[in-house]
Amino acid sequence: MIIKYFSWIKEHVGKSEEQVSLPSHITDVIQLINYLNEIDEKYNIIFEKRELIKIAVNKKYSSFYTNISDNDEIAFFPPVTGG
Amino acid sequence: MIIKYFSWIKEHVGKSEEQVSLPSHITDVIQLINYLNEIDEKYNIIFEKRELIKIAVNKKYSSFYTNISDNDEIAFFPPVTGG
Amino acid sequence: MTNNSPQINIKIQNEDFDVSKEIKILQQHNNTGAIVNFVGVVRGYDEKNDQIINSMTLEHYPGMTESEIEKIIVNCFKRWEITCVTVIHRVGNLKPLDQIVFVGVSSKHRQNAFDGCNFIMDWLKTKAPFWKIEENNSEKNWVSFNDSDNEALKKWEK
Amino acid sequence: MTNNSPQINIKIQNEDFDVSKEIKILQQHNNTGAIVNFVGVVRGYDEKNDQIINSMTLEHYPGMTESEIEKIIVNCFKRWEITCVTVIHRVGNLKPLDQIVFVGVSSKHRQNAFDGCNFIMDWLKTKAPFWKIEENNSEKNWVSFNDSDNEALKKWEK
Repeated sequence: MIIKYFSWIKEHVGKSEEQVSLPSHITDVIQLINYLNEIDEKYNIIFEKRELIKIAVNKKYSSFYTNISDNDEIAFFPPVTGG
Repeated sequence: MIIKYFSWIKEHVGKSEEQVSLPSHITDVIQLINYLNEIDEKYNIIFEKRELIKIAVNKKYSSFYTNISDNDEIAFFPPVTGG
Repeated sequence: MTNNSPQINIKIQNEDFDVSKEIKILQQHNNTGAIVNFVGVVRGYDEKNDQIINSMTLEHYPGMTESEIEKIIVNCFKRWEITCVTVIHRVGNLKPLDQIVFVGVSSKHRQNAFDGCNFIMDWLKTKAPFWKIEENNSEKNWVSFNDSDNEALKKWEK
Repeated sequence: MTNNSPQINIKIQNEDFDVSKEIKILQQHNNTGAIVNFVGVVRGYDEKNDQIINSMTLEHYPGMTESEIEKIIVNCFKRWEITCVTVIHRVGNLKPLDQIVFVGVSSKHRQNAFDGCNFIMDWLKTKAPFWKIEENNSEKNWVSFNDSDNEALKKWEK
């Protein structure tokens, strides 16, 4: 699975994307977030304000409860500021 | 007094403007219209649908009851179609 | 620009205009974030009379045109925070696809620019003394006023 | 053009754009009477943090950006009769007074073009995955989302 980070989330994680092998028991976004938080506390700072984080699965806006699999591309980013 | 005509009104009158010496008893636009109609019936066709005619006195939108004097510039035109 | 009062540019001309150039002028204020502009284009087809239009000729009332447009812009400034307005209206003979009118409004924030531009166009359509005659091969027709343009003004009543 | 379905042009690029050229493309339909376009400009002053901005850098999410903008445009077509839409958004480093975004909407009648352009800008502001970082001499600040942009969407609810 590819995980992408944008804006200040990218800076906190220290990379714009990473490859993660998804354990088979993880089936939705919220489980992925909890899993990342267990691996490394650098993710805590990002996900402690979960209500502010936007999620995309395969480049579509998604929710904490969107189902995911190892072939998916997940992205975490703050609210957008273009235009 | 200068009287100006625009659009199809200009075509009916046969000129874009004319100089008229205003008789002293004429003090507003409606009196001017009645006066013109008496002089020449070419004006009838224009003023028979008075509710469709727009009036300007000295380049400002005015009404049938706007006061006028011999120094004024009066214009008669149909509703505008620019833009 | 140090002058904080809104800038007004009004041009009545036969020549075409360059929208990019006009936008460069509108964006010269350091505080401008949004420019909304309207470009009117001569249509090649007259739906009302179901016929092709070969060309059109626009006449106007010099002096009154400029002052009516200026009144509209001043009213616009009373309702929204605007930095700059440019109105260019062409007169004379025009062909289908020609640009006919430009209304550009700049502001700090976009909704003011959208509303200001929309407001100016609606009032220009009903107050600025221009008249169009459409020409095809066989005849000339003075364009008649469109009642929907009076309807459009109702949204500014509140 | 004989094709009656609305045309969509979406470009994400670092280069500047020429509004006149984009409008020429939008006005190529014989049935287009009105083009409304929005040009966003980089402001030289950050009101929230009360400081000068020297430059800004925009990043985006390639692929998702284009598909989100396309969805917005398709929703726009469902609500209004539109002939053509062009959206250009710049990314990378930009300076104050630079053009940053262009949204151009053409239609037979002006109110559809005004509403369509306003609608696309409002949704682009809240959905298109772009992020700005503002740079001055001493620091860099990621721009934070503006709640007024969510407020702006309410006018499209009805």
